[in-house]
Amino acid sequence: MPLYHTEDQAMLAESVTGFMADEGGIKKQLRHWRDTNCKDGFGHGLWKQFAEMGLTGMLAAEADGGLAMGHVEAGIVLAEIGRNLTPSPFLTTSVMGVTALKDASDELRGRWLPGIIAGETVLAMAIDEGAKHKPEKIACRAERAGNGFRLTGAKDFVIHGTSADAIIVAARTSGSDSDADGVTLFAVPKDAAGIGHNAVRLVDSSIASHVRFDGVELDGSAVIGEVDGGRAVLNKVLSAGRIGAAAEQTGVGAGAFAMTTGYLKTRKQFGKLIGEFQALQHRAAHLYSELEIAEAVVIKAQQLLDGGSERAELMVSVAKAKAARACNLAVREGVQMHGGVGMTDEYDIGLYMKRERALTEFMGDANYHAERVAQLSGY
Amino acid sequence: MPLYHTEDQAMLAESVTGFMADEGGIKKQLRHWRDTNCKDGFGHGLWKQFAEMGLTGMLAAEADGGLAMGHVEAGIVLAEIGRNLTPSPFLTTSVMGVTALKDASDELRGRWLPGIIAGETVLAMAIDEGAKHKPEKIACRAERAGNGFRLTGAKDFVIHGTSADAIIVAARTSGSDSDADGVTLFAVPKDAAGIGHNAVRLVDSSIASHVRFDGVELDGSAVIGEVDGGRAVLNKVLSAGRIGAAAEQTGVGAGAFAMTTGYLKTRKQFGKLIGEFQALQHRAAHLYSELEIAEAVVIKAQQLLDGGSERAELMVSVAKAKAARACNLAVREGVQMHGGVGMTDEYDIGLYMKRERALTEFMGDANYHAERVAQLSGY
Amino acid sequence: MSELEAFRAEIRSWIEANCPEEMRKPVQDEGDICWGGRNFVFKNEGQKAWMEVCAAKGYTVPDWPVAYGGAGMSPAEAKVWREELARAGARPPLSSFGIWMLGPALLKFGTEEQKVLYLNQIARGEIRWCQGYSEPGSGSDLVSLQTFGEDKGDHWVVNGQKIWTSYADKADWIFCLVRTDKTNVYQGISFLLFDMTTPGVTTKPIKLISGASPFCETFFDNVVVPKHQIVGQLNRGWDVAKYLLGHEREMISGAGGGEQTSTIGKVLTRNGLDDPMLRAELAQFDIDALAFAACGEKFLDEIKVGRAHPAKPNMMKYAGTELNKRRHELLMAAGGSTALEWESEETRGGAPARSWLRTKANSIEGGTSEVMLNVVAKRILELPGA
Amino acid sequence: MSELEAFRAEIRSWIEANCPEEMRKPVQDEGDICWGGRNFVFKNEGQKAWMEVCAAKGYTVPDWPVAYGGAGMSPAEAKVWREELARAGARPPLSSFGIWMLGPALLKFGTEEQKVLYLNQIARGEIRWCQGYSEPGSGSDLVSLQTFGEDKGDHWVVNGQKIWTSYADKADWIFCLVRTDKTNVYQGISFLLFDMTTPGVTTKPIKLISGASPFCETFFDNVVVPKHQIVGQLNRGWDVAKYLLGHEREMISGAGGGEQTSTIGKVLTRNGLDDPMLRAELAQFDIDALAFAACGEKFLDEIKVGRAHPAKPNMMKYAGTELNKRRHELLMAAGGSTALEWESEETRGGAPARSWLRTKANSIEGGTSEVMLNVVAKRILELPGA
Repeated sequence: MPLYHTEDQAMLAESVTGFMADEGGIKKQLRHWRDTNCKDGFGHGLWKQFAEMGLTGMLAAEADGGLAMGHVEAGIVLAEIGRNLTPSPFLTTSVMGVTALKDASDELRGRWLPGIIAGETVLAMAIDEGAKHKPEKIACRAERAGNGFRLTGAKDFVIHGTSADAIIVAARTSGSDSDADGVTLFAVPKDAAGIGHNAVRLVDSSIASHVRFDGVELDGSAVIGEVDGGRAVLNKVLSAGRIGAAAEQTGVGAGAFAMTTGYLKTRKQFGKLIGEFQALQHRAAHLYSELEIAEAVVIKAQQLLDGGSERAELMVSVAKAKAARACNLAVREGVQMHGGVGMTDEYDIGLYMKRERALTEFMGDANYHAERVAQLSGY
Repeated sequence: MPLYHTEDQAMLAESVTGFMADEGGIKKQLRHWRDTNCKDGFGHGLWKQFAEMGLTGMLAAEADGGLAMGHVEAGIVLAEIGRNLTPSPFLTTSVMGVTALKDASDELRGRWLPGIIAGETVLAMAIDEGAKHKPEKIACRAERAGNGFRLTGAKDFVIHGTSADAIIVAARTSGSDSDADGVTLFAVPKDAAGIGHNAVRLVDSSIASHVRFDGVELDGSAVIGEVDGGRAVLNKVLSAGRIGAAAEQTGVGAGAFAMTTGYLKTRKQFGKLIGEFQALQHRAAHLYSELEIAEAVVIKAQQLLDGGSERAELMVSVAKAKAARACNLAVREGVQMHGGVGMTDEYDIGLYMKRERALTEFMGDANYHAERVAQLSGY
Repeated sequence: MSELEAFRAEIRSWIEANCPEEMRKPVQDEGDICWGGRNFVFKNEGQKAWMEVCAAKGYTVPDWPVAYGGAGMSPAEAKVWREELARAGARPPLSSFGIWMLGPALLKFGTEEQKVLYLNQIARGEIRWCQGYSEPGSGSDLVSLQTFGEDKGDHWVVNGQKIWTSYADKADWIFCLVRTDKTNVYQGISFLLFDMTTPGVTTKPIKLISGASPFCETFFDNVVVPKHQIVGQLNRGWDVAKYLLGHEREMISGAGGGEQTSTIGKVLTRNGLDDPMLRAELAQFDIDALAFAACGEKFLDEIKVGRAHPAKPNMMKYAGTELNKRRHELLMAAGGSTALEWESEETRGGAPARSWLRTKANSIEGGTSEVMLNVVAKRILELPGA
Repeated sequence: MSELEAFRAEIRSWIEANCPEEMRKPVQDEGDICWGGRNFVFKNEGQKAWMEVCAAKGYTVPDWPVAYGGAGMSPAEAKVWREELARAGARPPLSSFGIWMLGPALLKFGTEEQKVLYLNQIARGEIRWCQGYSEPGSGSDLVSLQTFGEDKGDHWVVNGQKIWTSYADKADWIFCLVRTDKTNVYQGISFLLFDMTTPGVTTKPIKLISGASPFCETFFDNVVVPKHQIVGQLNRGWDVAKYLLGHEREMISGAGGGEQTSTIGKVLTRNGLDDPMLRAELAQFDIDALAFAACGEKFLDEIKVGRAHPAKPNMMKYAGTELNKRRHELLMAAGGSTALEWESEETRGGAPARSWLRTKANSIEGGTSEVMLNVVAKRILELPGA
């Protein structure tokens, strides 16, 4: 498959680009919700508009009312989200959540998918335990209790945890913390008794929650996939989240870069446009190269994932790591080339730096994925 | 102690600088011995001149006829050796060898030091086993045999192995390969029966030997220091070799950098001196910064080593790693900024690149020392 | 015992006897710094007492002459003072732009009256100064500044705008570059001092990405400045500015100096992390940081005996600030999602993230990294056309 | 079965039937490459047979028209041919600057006579070409070249000197940039072809740091070149040169393309190394290399449908060559002291070190990295004054 957009994908990209620039722009969304100290960190109105655009259910099966699209298409949306720093529950809900629900029972899908597709329901993912992503180890426990389970433990860095209608939780139903088997995924409704939140605003103004499950009673219908066999579903969710975050990050990098080259073409010092200085030109050209490479490997990994290739897992990690490094360079160069004004809240470039940092951390940073690349490559 | 040269050291530096430029220059020494395919890879005449300058025994005790100087002074000589790419046995003989002999018996010192001081004797160090430096593991064995020892095993990357009058060998006299204890150092004369050499010319035109010891009989007087207690002596030898190589490498970096800035000031393209291009200016200024930092930490480590500080071991590794990285950058930038002519044998910059590579490998590369820094720092 | 060792013993017991308990805890954040000035609100009694007892002995500016409020210490004695402060874990009694920046410039360029008046005020923490250099259109290209002082006989009337004026909203006086001759770029600038309460001076804090507002925009609307409030010669303020900037860079670059003994790789074990790739990055960083610390030590040693290349501070500023940015990138990585928190108690209000963002200005303020590299290329490497 | 799949089956069985055993081993070094030409010494019978059987079918230049010695394959078919060659582990039957460089330029700018004559010679491996571009004073600034062709009616008399002429001492003919108008920098250069045995042509190999001498200095002393041996218009040779350089960069940048599946991190286990810091470097490299391979694949896909920015090859050349240099730095590190050996049997005569040194030219030849970055800044980013 060629590594550029098909006609359909190009059309999708065109409409999403316009929509996100018009409706999801920094002033209208990110700054607005941040400056009004919104407890959700995003706007539900825009989420409705996502639904009207047909984006919320794009990954869901047609039989479930979705568009049965793939990660390439989701990536198109996420890149524009990244470029505009648009706060939205798209990645956790429509990408990771819907991926998880694909393996869920008719009952569970029926319970959650219509709301997602309508832009009324938000999902959050409770995977991480501790400050660094390490899903190989899951200590949060769900013990058999009657016909169901009792969930006990804590999860961190649960984005949209407090605004989500359901939290998808990876819990251990057997074995010890680092076992591959014995993991089960649950869709836990927000109003289940025994859930406690410690919501914190993050550097990028998104809201994450430290969630405690204090003997939360769940009946068997909350299980996604097989009991003890959740690792396979979790891996799909992780791949979806990682390549999604990588796609968003290429958008963040591209947005920061566009802003920076724009500044280079207007700011004057020493009687010259600063973009005339060769040292900055070379750094900008190098950065362009890094961003192009990151964008390419993200598409490659998306295609492999959509095609079910056995190389997908490796290339998703390559893509997540590369996108993180390239985007990190883009925001660092962006702030530096903006000079003093780049340090001010008034300019947007700093917002890109903040978002980059949070996205890098989400679902494993560049070092986490470098380790995976080494291990998957057998060294 | 201030981190600049004392008056005495400055005088030493002045005389060594002139001597090495006049007598140790690239054309007179390195190219000459390379192009005549000299089996030693260096000139014995120059070694005699080193002696006349009082350099060969500079680290030896005054009672032994030496000058009782320290690593700062040895580093002054090595930096000039580096700057001129002067092939000589100074590092293995006068720095590492003499350091080892300081812990040797009167008999051994009497046997080898006078020849070294006179510029007639050359020592080689047989430490490495395998292609990468890893002296924590020593498999070469010396077993008790009668009043002495029988040495069996192989050593690699023994610089000057075939031209040395004696090889100082780190061998195991008890315990298993990776034990800290049970190591003994021996001074093995070149004519001992059972020594086999496979001499190879290296990329920098130096000669290294793969040495085999095939039941070499040694009497007890060949032992340096205590039997089984050689690790302490070996560590001193390693520190001496490492900081010495780092000092030489700062000279290599400085020599390459001087050649490169010189070229930037004379080569014209696009109607300008290429040194006028800001992109090259910034890279040159960054390189200057790296080289200055490397030079500073090398002096710091030399002083700590001379002062017997407990931080010396850590800082020697920091210095070896930093010098390697900085010098590597200097030669890469050097060749690139020279453009096509930098690729030709006619220009000297490529010789700097070759020497840098060999020095980096000698006594542990930047990664080896980074690992040591982490371990010595407790992480 | 050498004279210096006797001095050390004296200082040690003096600190022991005089430094209040509260002043022997590490500085946690900017709020713990004693800036002094007319309107300064001391954090506690100890902070005030420590400043005053030091000021009385001249220890706030130990190496300034006694006549100007200092203790007249030699460089070696001043080093002993700093070492003993560090040894006791005692905080600096007073920090200010007056001490770091204006003071050295006045010592070199000020009249005797100016020295006696202003330096004593600075040493006692009575007047807090801010710096009026950059303008919106004149950042790296500082000399293009436009703020103009019109000659009115015995005074100037100053109009214009400054930006990046540190703590202008808290400062009592400003040292300010003002154009006094429009026909000459370099030799048309004067270095003026004036009270921030002079009619026509207004300030407006700039909110930074870190959330803090340490800088202001500062506006001058027909501000009257008496002629005797100039430092150095008329239209030769650029000389004073350059000297001061050099001193600032020296200070910034020296900040990483001294014998640094700690590595940041330990955050791994502190945070219970098992991340071999981050470990490799941290080791690489620690090598660079320990090496740079040695370079800082060497640089200070060389400065003392006049052996440092006059443009060397530019290299040190470049390397030190780039290193510090990298340090905070790594600390953020080691801190993971916790370090992303912006307002939580656990992070003391997002301290890791805010510090990380703050460091991004290191390579911009006081001369950008790009300007530093330009200067190194020109003045040290002597590359053509640089 | 689709048409393409039928074609694939046909190619596969043809290779199976025709490729000699010796030609199914990986190319070890430059000595294994079949360059063709009048004086070429085949390494073995198989090499000669493979070239000839392929040439007879047009497979040495599969996508050239049949009339010019090719097989007239579509891009998709040519890709199948390359894939099947790779699948069989078969070596390319013929490699040459004629195929890579001159051929494409002739296809675009040549007259029908030139195409029929020269392209057929190239396709059959009869004539080996070299490239006469750079001069001692004109490297990156190629257009400043001075070699002059004086107009003598029906011929030019060429005088001057070229440098970096690849294999000039082994080549039969040269395609050469010659100034034919001294009054016009860009529009004063012509693209001439001539026989290297023409009186007045001499070559002198340049010894490289790798020890090899693939390049020459080439001298022209009153060399007579008939007027019909010009490609394109008089004084418009720069257009041909630019096209050819672009094609060269495209080729170089495409060389890293295709679906790269192997990582170099495995050298660790292959060499029995336990070096966590090198492992981290290798993983970082593998990420960059796999990502670049994806970028190469995307670039080739985009070129096929005309979607690639025309200046994109410059970016690809920059990134690919810098990556390859890094690859060899890491391979040298992983090889340790063994990799330093220059003449030993174990290293096949110092192959690792010589290859490592060879890669240093990657970012110089065919346009330096600096020139590539200039072009990207100007033509893609459209930065001012670039």
